[in-house]
Amino acid sequence: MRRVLTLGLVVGGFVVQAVSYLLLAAPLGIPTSEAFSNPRVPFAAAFFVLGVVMVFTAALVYELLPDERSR
Amino acid sequence: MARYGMVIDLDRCTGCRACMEACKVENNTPEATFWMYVFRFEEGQFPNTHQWYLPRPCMHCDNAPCVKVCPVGARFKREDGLVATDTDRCIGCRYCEVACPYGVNYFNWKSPKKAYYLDWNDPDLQPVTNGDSPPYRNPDLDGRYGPEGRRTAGGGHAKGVIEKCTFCVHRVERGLKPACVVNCPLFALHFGDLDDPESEVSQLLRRKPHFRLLEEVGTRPRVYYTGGNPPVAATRQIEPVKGRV
Amino acid sequence: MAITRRTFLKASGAAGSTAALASLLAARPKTLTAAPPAAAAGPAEEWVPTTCWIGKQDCGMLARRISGRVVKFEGHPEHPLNRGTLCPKGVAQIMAVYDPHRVKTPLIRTSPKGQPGTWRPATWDEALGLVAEKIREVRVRDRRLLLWQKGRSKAEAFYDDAFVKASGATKLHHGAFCSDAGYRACEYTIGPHGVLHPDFRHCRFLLAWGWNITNAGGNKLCWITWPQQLVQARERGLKVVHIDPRLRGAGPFADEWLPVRPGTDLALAQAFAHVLIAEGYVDREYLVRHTNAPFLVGEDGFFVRAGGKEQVWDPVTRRPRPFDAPGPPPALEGEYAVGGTRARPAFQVFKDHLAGATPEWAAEICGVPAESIRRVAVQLGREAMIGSTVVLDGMTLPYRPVGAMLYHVAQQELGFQMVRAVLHVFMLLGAVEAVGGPRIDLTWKPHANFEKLDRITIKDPPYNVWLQDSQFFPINSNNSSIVARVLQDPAKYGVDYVPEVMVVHMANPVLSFGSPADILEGFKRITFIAVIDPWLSETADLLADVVLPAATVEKYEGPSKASDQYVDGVALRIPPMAPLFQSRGEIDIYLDLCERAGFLYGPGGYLDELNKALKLRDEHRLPLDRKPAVREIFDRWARSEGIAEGVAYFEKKGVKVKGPVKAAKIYGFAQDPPFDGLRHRLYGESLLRYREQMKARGVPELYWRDYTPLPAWRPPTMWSSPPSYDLTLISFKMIEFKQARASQIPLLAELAPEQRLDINPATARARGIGDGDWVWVESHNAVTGQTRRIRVRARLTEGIRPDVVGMPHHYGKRNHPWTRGQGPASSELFFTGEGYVANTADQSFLVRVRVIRA
Amino acid sequence: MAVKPLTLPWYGVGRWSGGWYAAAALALALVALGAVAYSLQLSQGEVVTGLRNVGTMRGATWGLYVAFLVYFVGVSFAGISTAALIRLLDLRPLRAVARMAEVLTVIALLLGALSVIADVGRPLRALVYLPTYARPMSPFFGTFTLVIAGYLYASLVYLYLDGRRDAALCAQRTSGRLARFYRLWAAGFRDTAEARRRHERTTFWLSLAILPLLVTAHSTLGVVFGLQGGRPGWHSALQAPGFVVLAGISGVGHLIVLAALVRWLLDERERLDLTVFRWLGNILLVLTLVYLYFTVVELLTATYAADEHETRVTMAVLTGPYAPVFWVSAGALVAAVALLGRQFLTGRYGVGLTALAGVLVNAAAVGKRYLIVVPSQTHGTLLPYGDGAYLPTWVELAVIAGLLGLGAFLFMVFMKVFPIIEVPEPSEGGR
Repeated sequence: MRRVLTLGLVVGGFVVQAVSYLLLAAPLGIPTSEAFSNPRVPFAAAFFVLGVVMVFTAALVYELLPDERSR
Repeated sequence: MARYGMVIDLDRCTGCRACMEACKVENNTPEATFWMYVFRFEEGQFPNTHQWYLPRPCMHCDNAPCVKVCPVGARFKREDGLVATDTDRCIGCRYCEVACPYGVNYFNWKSPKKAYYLDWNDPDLQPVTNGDSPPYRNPDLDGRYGPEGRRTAGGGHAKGVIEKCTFCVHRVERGLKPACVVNCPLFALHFGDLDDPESEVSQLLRRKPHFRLLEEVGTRPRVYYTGGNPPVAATRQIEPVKGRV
Repeated sequence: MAITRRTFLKASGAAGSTAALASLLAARPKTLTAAPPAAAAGPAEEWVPTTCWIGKQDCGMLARRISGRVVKFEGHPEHPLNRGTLCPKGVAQIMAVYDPHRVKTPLIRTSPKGQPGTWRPATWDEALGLVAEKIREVRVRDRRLLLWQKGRSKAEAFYDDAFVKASGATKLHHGAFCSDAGYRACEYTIGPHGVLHPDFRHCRFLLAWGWNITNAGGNKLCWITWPQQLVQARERGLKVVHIDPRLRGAGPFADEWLPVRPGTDLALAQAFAHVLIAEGYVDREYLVRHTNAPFLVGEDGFFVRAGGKEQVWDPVTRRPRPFDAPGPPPALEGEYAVGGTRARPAFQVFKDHLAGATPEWAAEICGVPAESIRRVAVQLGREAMIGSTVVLDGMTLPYRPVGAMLYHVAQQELGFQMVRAVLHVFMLLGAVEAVGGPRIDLTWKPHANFEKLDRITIKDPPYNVWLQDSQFFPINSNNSSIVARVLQDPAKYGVDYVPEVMVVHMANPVLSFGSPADILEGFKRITFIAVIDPWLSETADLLADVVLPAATVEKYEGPSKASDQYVDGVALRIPPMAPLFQSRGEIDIYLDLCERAGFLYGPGGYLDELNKALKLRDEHRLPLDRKPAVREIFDRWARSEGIAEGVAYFEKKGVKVKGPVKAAKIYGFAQDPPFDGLRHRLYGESLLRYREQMKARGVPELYWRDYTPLPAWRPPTMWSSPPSYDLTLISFKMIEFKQARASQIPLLAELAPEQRLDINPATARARGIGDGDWVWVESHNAVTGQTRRIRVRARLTEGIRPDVVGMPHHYGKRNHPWTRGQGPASSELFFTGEGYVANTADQSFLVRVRVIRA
Repeated sequence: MAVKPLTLPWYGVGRWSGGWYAAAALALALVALGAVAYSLQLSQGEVVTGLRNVGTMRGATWGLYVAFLVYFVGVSFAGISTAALIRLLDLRPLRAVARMAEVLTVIALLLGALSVIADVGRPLRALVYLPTYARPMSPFFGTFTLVIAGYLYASLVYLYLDGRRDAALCAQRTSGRLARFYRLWAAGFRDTAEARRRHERTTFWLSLAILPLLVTAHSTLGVVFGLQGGRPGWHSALQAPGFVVLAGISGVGHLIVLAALVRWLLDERERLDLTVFRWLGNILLVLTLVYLYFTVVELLTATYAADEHETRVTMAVLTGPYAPVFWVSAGALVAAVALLGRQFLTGRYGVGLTALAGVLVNAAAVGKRYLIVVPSQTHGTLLPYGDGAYLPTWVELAVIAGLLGLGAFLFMVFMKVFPIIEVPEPSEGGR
């Protein structure tokens, strides 16, 4: 359970980063297009940061979450 | 759709700097701010001296470094070729300024009230100006322009944001040419649709050899110069303006 | 050959004008796609036509008004002088209009004169009453005691003509920097009132002789018009030779630069003439028919006359005959025995006079290589295409596509004779007033001075305050610099009175004339001075008893000529808004002043004089018993000019374009007979007469030595300053400013923030001076030994002769926050009077200086 | 309520001496000064700084603030890198400095973020718009997301996990409010072998994850300058690696100084013995040598066949107005190398000399940051505007002083509420 959650956070974190970067923020499309001056979705950058945060939160989860067996 | 550009005929430029003044009055720019600037240059040694003049608006580059580096998308490229500054968006980090090889960006160092040359709060003036500063305030600058309706004409000149030549977006969207172009006493400045082969600018570029400033940097400017050559290392500036605030 | 040349010319001319037209249209929107009206929202906007106020030539403007307030001035697209554009000053004047440092109410002095004043605000009623009382009083006693001076020439009819005539005031010369010597030389030699400018539509080779192309005006018109015509001419292939110690004036427009030593232009001109004669570039037909070149000159230097008629030599009969008697072309050269004496045609005298004036000789004097001088002279001769003609408006006219722009360079000690020498160059080519040749006025209009200056009878003292017909300066330009010296010591000049009341109108003599120290000293003697000015000028601050605040652009004024010499028009200044503060338009002020002083109504009154000055016809004449509103006066004038809508026309359109000017009006050669039959004075006999009379009265040589029938080179007096004063200071204008008044417009002041000394890097290095260093510039008066010094920053430039330093005008104002720290006026270093002006009693802007690190 | 005084191994936690108060007062005074200066800047606008526009104003629009932003972020290198090295290479002797290094990282990043705020013209907008609209195209994107946010968070996590055991220990020995704080931190940590193993595993992977982040983070900052083709002196591929190395130098240098201070303040010769300084000293030596090598290569390229604009900037730095800063910085680096090199060769190490080297390299780091940021603006214009000039005003100096004061204060406070040195495991016989 703990390992699953940890792994999930790591993977999820990277997914969030990738998604927020590539789909929400990155300048895909012609330079003059809206996408170039604005992220497609506001707070794309915040999502990216969230992704980074998730990855490292995995460490917390891994260490802090009590083990089922120790229950 | 039209994609605008400027062609400057150096064979006609007398370096009178009327374009600078037309820009300053039209755009109400603060002290020591020159969205349009005219260099006065000197080369060679007496008596083989060469003196010439070079107007420097924003180049509205197609590959604009300032647009690339802007962290919040306040500086952006419009479909019609203009490089615009959303003064409601700008956070004043001045990254665009250090990225621009042409030195066209001007930061609002002071609050506008303090940046207009004279104290316009004179009581005898109030009845006439009803508090406007400067008295020649141009209301068009406060408008929103472009399909996104962003505040890109530089109205208000709020403290702490960056600004530069807008190609007079508020005029262009009304079908007028930029203030500097319309005023040039020698008709050295030309403005129009570079994509339209019939436009005056395109014809001019076909007729005369031309260059763009710092092409080697790869910025792909939309401002072309005909007549004369680009400045070189040995080119000295003479008669600079009052720079500091 | 002539045929092909002619046809080509017509073609090119046409091509040129269309190109020009295209480039003018270029300023109007064409290729722009307008946005949906939605974008074009905003407060109420109106465009009001008016006329520029800041500069010399009154360009047409459109004032953009947002909810009643002017926010921008743009050029008037239809106005011939500026075609939709404005110079930096024109654009920036918007800030002058709202300047909170304008004089807001009439002021009355409460402190002693001669130093900056303290003031108390007064009502118009009190101030006008005070001034009117003074005027009324002196007019009764002695009208000579009333002086009047105006700066920029606006609405002459109302001021220079009507007010001066009605008040009987003595009018002092207007312009601080005007080229009097040149005007007199041209009036005397050719006839029209002006100096020299090119016929840009046809000129192909131009001597820009001290012409500040990129910064200043030129003859008659001003900056925008001349450069516009120059650039169009260059696009048709015009070549420019820039004759000037400083390159900056022509900048990139100089195809060749002759950096002549200041004050030696006369010698250069003589060398040109020498080469032209030697190379045979002489238009004999013109000389014979239209000049006094064939007149026989006796050994005494005077014309040989019979029955009061000048004689010429008939080569067939081998006898002298009256110049106007029919017969074969008279001789231009040779020496003939006439009635006991030996006589030579004036042209032969001229040739002999120039025998020694070789390029090598001039090169020594002018500091320009002899080969350059010869090359330019030969080019000039070749380009003149002597003998060619062109057809304009169906008239076949001489075609001489060589011209000169020569104006303020006349302000040197030898100015009068120097301009005559240049005229001689073009007379040799038969180019004066020919198509493409040098022009003097915009149209062919001989000035009364052509005769007057030839018939002066020098009187005995007492003289008037500007020494009219005096033994000192018989040919006189009534310049304040000289008047000021007379006022300081009337007895010395045989003047037996000192004026008591003076009205100074939009002039600032204390700052803008050469040698302000003299002006201040002199004008201090005038007991009461009223100044009409929108700002507290230095003159007002130091000398005025009363200051009357004038409006700037926000007033009716005019009518102002709107001709660029090819397209004619007339314009009015229409107030784009009400006068700010308590200021008033000058015409209003004069109407009230005249009324209170008692010379507004009735015959000979101001209104009567206005009728004459404005040439108001019959029912449009102003009634002499009622004070009209200013707008009504202009309405009557407009209708009298045949404009049915009256002044409303100008309030709607701003300018009335009358259309192209006929060649017949322009060229002296196009007259019938050519030049109205008058003969140009190659040989100035009357000058010799004055010389003899002056000698006879025992005045010192310094006064009469330059009254020679032909220009004679001599080293300028300034050269006798000690060798330690090893540099010559010249002054120049900058495009940013016009009158010093412009230097207080912040928008302009920031473009050229402070006074500077242009100096060649080599010269600077030798003195251990770096770019931007502070230096002392000290001038020396070669006659009195007096020295003057000011402290400025050095600016290094390769565009100036190493033995010359240059300094712009315009600076030196003290009464505005934006002029503090700008530095002193260059005029402070110049001297006026004997040794610095010769024939014409005007002023010169050349002096010997030394430059040392501060 | 008073905390009952603790004895070793608690490293002066809770011992509030007069000297501490004096130092804290001084630090806070600096913070106050900075606050005053900054409020002035907010009300008057940045006209009160020495910054001006590049071009007709002939100024530098980035100055001291940006220089110190770069410097602070550089310093943050220390913590994570040491911690990571300790884990990955199992450098037991360095465990003593691990915590202070982590704290240093967190504080430095905080100051870095604050100096960005100090620089921008619209700080509030920046706080809202950066998360809202930040664009990956801008090199700043990395600075904000990776450096300021990710890096900071990672360090906090690391600091937190590494401190749990000590927190638990403290919780047992204290009562009152602090005890609650310790318990919160400890989060039910029970010192079992299982818990230890788990912690070891976590931190190992954490370190592994952090190292690449470390490199990218410092590179992005270098890229902020390195990508600008229009700025001679900036446009160079060497910027990124150069930044990483210089970051290491300032970080490690700073860590050495801190360690020496702590050793002196707590008179802790046992845990902070010479081995610690030998290790750190040698690391610093290597980094500094690498950086000197970079500098030489850089100068060579800039002077050998560079275009006139490169040369203009380089000359301004070598012989022009910036020469003093450059030569002092370069001298400091060389001196540091000399000190450390001598120790390395002779094998005789001294805390004082190593600390001196740390001070020297930090001085040099500040100087170098200044030289990276400013000259390319004042002397690197491609159009002939003429040479510019920039001198910081008292406002900028005060703001920076305030930030330094804040950093010092935070560190001092931390020292008083938590063991600045990891409490030794019983096996190591911490009595």
